[in-house]
This record gives sequence, C-alpha cells and structure tokens, in this order.
Amino acid sequence: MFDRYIIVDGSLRNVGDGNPTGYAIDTRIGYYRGLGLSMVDFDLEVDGEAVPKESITFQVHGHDYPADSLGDVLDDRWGFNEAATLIVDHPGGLPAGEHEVHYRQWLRISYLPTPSQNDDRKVMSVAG
Amino acid sequence: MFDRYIIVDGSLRNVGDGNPTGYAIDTRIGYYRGLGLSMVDFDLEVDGEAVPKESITFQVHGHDYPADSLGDVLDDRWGFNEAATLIVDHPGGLPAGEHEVHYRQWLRISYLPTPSQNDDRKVMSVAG
Amino acid sequence: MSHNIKRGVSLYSYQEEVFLGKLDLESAIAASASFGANGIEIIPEQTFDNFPNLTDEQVEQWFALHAKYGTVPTAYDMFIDLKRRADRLMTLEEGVESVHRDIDLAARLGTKVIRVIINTPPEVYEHAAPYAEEKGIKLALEIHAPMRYDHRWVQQFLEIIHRVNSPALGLLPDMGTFVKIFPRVVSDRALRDGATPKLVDHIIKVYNDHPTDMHTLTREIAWRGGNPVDMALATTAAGYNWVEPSTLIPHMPYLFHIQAKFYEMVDDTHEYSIPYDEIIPVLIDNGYDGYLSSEYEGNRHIQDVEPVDSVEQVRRQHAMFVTLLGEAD
Amino acid sequence: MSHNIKRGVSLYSYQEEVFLGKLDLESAIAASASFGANGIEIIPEQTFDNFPNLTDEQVEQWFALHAKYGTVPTAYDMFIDLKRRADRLMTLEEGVESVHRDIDLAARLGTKVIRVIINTPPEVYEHAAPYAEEKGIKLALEIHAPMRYDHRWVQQFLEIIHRVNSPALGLLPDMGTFVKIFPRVVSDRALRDGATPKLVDHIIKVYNDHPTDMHTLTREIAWRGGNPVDMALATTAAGYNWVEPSTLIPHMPYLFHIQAKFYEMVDDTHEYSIPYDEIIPVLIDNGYDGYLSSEYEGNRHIQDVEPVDSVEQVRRQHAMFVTLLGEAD
Ligand SMILES: [Mn+2]
Ligand SMILES: [Mn+2]
Repeated sequence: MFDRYIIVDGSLRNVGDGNPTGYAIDTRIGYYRGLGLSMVDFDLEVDGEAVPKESITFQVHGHDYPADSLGDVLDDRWGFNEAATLIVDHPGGLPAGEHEVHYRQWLRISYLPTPSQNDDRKVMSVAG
Repeated sequence: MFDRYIIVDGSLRNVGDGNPTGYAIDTRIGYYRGLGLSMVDFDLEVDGEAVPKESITFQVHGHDYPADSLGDVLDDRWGFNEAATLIVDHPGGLPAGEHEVHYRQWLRISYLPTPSQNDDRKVMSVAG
Repeated sequence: MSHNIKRGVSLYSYQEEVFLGKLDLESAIAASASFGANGIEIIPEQTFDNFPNLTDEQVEQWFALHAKYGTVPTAYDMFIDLKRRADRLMTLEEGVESVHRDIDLAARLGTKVIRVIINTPPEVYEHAAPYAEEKGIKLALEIHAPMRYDHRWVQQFLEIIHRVNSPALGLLPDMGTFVKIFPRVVSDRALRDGATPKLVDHIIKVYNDHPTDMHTLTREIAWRGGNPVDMALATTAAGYNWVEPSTLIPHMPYLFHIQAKFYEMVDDTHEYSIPYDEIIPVLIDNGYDGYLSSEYEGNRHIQDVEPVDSVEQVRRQHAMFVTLLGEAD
Repeated sequence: MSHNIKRGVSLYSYQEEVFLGKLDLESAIAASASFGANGIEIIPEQTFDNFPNLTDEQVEQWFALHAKYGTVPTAYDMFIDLKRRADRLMTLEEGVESVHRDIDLAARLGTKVIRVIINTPPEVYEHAAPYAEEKGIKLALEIHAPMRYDHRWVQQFLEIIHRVNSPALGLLPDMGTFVKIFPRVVSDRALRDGATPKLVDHIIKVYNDHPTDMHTLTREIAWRGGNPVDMALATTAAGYNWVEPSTLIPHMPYLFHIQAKFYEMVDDTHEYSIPYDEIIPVLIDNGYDGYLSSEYEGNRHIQDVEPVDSVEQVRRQHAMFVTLLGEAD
C-alpha cells in the first residue's frame, strides 16, 4: 500500500569519510503497521546489478543486523514510522551522479496466503 | 501432466567425436498435444548452474533453432511424440560420471490465464 | 425406454500410454473396439506430429484402421492458439482462419463434429459457422468446468446458437460439469505430495457441499495453516463443478456430442465422482442421440505411484455404460 | 427512533498522512474530535514504533490527548503473527500468549474492545476468553470480506460464542462485507495502471450483480483477452462482498463494535459503494449501541494521482452519519 514511498527519496549517499567504504539508502516498511524483523525480506539492485545480501547491513533504531539473517531476528521490530538504513559494503562507494535503485520487499503477513510484495524504483544522485 | 517424463531418462551425453564440443539431452513436451515453438520456453540447469540460453541449440525433427529465439518460430511445431534435443555448446563436454539436470518448461497455453509450468530433475551419467 | 445413444472414446484417454510409447493409434483403436467404444474422437495435434500438414497416406491409414476394427470417426478436438505470439492475441481473421483449417482437416478425417474449445472468442465461433455449414461440419462448443450453463461466457455462445440458428452450431458438454464428489485420485495425490490430511478432508467436505463461495476456499485453507500443496488443492477444487444433470434438458436440441469425462472407475459399475447413473437417464429421457465419448483424466494423478492403465479404465466405463444404456438387456 | 449509536474513527483511516509525517497522534485525534468522531480506535502496532514495549509516558500521553480533545479510547486492533517463524506456525500456547499481551496492553490503553483479526485460530480465541473476561476486555472477531456471516470459518467462532457464552466474546463487523457497488477508486486506479476499459466495465458489472461464481471471473477475464492488470482486478473483485444488511440482525447481541469501512465519500451524503443508508436503519431498529468507527481505505487507490486527504474523507463520512443517525434533528 506504500510501494511508491518505500525508498526514501534522496537518501542515497556514500558512507565513510574521505575514502568511502560503501553506500547507503533509507527504506520504509510498505505496510500499515510495523512488523517483527523475522517476517521481513528484501532485495536490492543498483544500476541494474543485484547487490549481494552478504554485503548489506540492515540498521534500524541504531541496531545493526546482517541482511541475510533478518529471518532469525525474533526480538526486534521495524516500526511503521521508522526508516531502516541499508548500508552496503562497497569500497570506494558509488561514483558521483545519478543511480537507479530498485528495492523489493516481501513481508510475511500471517493474514495473507502469500507474502505481500512491495516494489519501488527511484533514480537518485550521489554527490561528487 | 507429464512433468516426470520431460527429461528423457539416460539421454545425457557428450557430443563431438574425440574432443567433445559440448553435451546434449533429450526433452519432451509436458502437454497432451504438440505446440508451435513460439509458445515454448524453458530453462536448463546442470549441477546447479544455469546454462546460458545463448549456448543452447533446440533441435527437433532435424531442424536447429537457437534456444533464445524459439519465441519467433511461427512455422514449426514440437510434436507430442517427438523428443527435442538440447545441444549445449561447452567445449570439452561434461566430465564422466553423474550429473544432475534440472529442466523447466513454460508453455503459453491460450486456454490458461498463466503459462503452464513443467519441472523435471534427473540424475544421469555421462560415460567416461 | 428406447434410445439411440452411441458409445465411443476420445484418444485423450490414452495420452499416458501414447506418450510413453506403450500404445499407438492402431492399438488404441483396437482396444477401444474390443469393448464396443466404436466412435473414435481424435485430437489431431496429439496424434499427428506433423499437424496441420497431414499427408494423404496418414488420412488413408486413419480410415483403414476404422475399416479394420469396425469403428468410425466422431469428433475432432480443436484448439485455438490465441497467444501464439507473445506480443498480441490473434485477430478475428486469424482466429477464423484457424477454425477454417480445422474444418478442412475434420472433413478430411471424416469427423462430423469439431469440439470448439471454450476459450474460443464467440465472434470467431459465429464467423466460422458458414464455412462449417458448407462443409457439413458441426461446431460444438465444449462446456467445461468450472463454467456453468448459465455462465456469462457460455451465454454468449447460446445467444449466437439461438440467433443464427445454423445446423452447424451447437454444444458439446464435458461431463466434468457434473463432478458431485471430489475425485479421490486428486486428493490422494495431494496427500502423497505433502498435503495436510485434516485440511484435505476439509477441502473434500467443502467441495462436496457445492457452496457458492468457492472463491474463499484458498484463503480459508491458508488460515487453517495450509501449506502450498493444501492451497493448490483448494485452488484445484474451485476448478471442478457440479450442476444438476437436468440442467442439460433445455439444451438438448443443440447437443452434438458428449465427452464422458472421468477420473476413476472404481469397478465396472461406478465412477468415483461423476454420477453417470443420474446423468444417463436424463439423456435417454430427453432423446440425446449422439455419442458418449470417454475422456479419462485420472492418469496425471496416479502416475507417481502406479502404472497407468487407461485401457482398463475406459473398459470399465464402457461396462458401466452398457448397463446404464440397457445394452445388456 | 431513539438509539445509542456513537461515532468514532479508527486511526487506520489516516495511515497515509501518518506515514508521510503530515499527521501525528495528536493532530489525528484533534481532527477527529473536530467533527465529533469522539471514539478513537487504535492500531498500537502502527502508532507505537516500540510496540509492544509501551512506556508509561506513552500511555499517559495517550490519556492526556483524550482529556484535551474530549475523546475516548474505543477499540484496539490486534494482529497475530502466526507466521513469525518461517519454519512453523505459532503453537496454541504462543497464540494465546500473543492475545494475552494484547489484552494487557488494551487494559493499559483503556480500549474495552479488542478487534480480533479474522485469521486468528478459533482455539486461540476460545482459550484467551477467561483472561479477557478477568480484565474486562471484549474479544471481538472482525468479520471481514469476502467471508460471509454463514461462512464455515466464521461459524467456528459463532459456535464458540454461543457455547462459551462469555461476556468477553463477540463480533466486530467490518462494513466491507456490504460492498454493493464496486468501488470506483479501485477500478479507476486499474485503468491508470493499464487495464482494458471494456474489461473493467465487465468486471464492475459482474461484481455489481453479486453472482455465486466469483471463482470463475479471473479465468473469464483471461478468455476475454485480459492483461495482467485486468486479471489482478478480477481477483481483487473476488475479495469484496455484499450481503443484505439484515444479515446482521441475528448477531446483534454480540456486536461489540463496527468498523465503518469506506473507499470514497463522494460528498457529505454518499459513500460510493457501501449503502450506509440501508445499513444504519438496521442498526438503529435492532438496538446496536456501540461505535461506528470510520475505516477509510481509499488512500492506496488514489495516491498515484492526487494528494490523499483522509481527514476530509472521514469528515464527510461523519457528516453522513450525523444525518443518518438523526443527530441533526
Ligand atoms: Mn473435455
Ligand atoms: Mn477492518
């Protein structure tokens, strides 16, 4: 229900001072309530290339989780009003200029027979 | 309806004399009638690795078609009683011994809302 | 009561053995003749790998086999590949051309009835009528589950049949619209594939009640903790259908042929899910005079545990027909 | 006729503006109070990012807001995450524990009614009753489209309600079970997304006839040449439901709360698809004395073309309620 908003517009940036260690974007949950992290899955593509799950850290209210182990997190939630940051380990960061980010999210909603899918695609600029 | 039979059992072999140029398997149509080739699509995995479409030739009753252009073939059919051979360009062929072949087929049946899917997985031996 | 109902078989019934090379056209016809299924319905796209380019030799052999076994051609099962191209549907002209091709082939094969598949656009059906009439071929729309006789889609064809009033236009009921009891071969297969026994029981019970809310069943099964096999079975259940056999009565003048669908002949007297003992009296009492053409569809549900014996299944159905048609008297 | 029906709103209605940071809890309550929607229904999992660990400060602020705006807490919308683990469903014990957690939170938040979501296992509902009764909380099963009041799934809960006969067990009808006319905001969105106009018209017409064969609609739309957007719309249509408002009458003693679902208030008097002018008289005549709690669900269908104004939509619904409840007299 919030597909068009699940990538926070303009949030793409390199991370790490001077020599970037990677890049990050902010994401939102595409559902009308928060959800335990074990019920959240996603994938990320930048400029048409799949970003390996192992290189992504999912950060929410200051806690860091390896993206490929979210399914095991039974004691934390992603709130409705919270942005979660995806921090990608990518030495050198992204080149300055426009990049297309494609983010898909699957939420294991107990009420529904199959996972709820959200899909957003945004072109954002990284400062030079 | 014929999932379990769409890979012809025991049909995996290397092709090319002496120094193999690749390997081949025989496949059947998983439907109760033949179908025009434009309505057929498939993919192939050997030992867990996807085989690139560009390296596959689809051969039926003596005609060769590049596997990635089957969708354009409006003047030939794959008969109900015919095996079609998938010839994979793979210099050196497969090593002798057992290999797992995973073959999935999608048939664009006009009667059905979505393509009909067939899926077969067989372990077969290549002679040394 | 006297009647003129004839017995036959669709070669659809033998698909498993033909696919596996255990039967060919001749042995399939011979087997059928052996139990009096003398009318042979054909799916040319199954029997002839070189379809639609049948040679004169193939056609001669077809008639030679009928002469040899004392059988006759009945119906021709056509398909219309509306999605032949990925980027667009067939046009009306292409659709009519496809049916004309089938009319020509049916004329060559001596099948007086063409089974018109239910996804055929109504306007194609109507536009093909004059050529069918000219060639003496009947275009019989197959009424297939889960569509009912009063369904919006079927009503379009009935409107054409009544308005055009051509001897070439009529119906071909598939008896799969009379599935009163959920086919056990289908639920047993789901159990072998990992379905949950108590949910399978529930799906069967719901189906057998013939409720009006079949669109909710998959969701309900999910809430009951169904796994993907359970949910697939619930979806399958919504593809079957039961209406009273008397539903056929108003359509009797237009019935050109009947596909006697079945899933499992338990013995020589009883199909598990379709009550032929309720259907056949309606056909007799209302003067149906075409074929009952066996259409065995159990193969795909049992092939994982036992060798499929389609010939035996069809034989049993004909033993039942002999009784119900009073041929034994 | 006199009545004691009260007006309120579920914060569900404002999800778009809350998500976008245009409304917060205070401004949402203030807006509601301004048009007399004085009963506030809350989805704690939406309002509190630290759910279920609410602090005493948050609870104090919640009551302070009600004191400030003259509103009262009404219902608490619970969820049960049966699929919290990928490898298995919650056990009965885990399910009951989840509901007990919600009962405790409802008691802290002063919401006397818990909306029990419809996928809750019936045995969890029954086992949670004693604790709810002890805490003075009512467990109200939400009857949600496309399930009807006589559906097998719902009947399980009715059987428990009648047998256990606890003051804690009852129902919460979502008025989405009374969608008489297909919501225009939904079909218009499909058109913008690429649906085929004549098929959209057909889907609307079929839905508005409320046929008993909704399970065939997606297949029918495919045969009519539907694209994926058309087929998705057909599937969506099978998720709505219409039954006569009089269906509520036998359940009246058990109705704890009502979610007044709506998709589009056309003006201050008329919701496009749900005939409140047929529903509210039934509630009045049969003595319903709980809340009509607005549940606006149009946002997701219009957000691509216009800024969502949920407050205005809820305001219009309350203007309609004022008239239909006779408050203006
Ligand atoms: Mn049939
Ligand atoms: Mn609701």
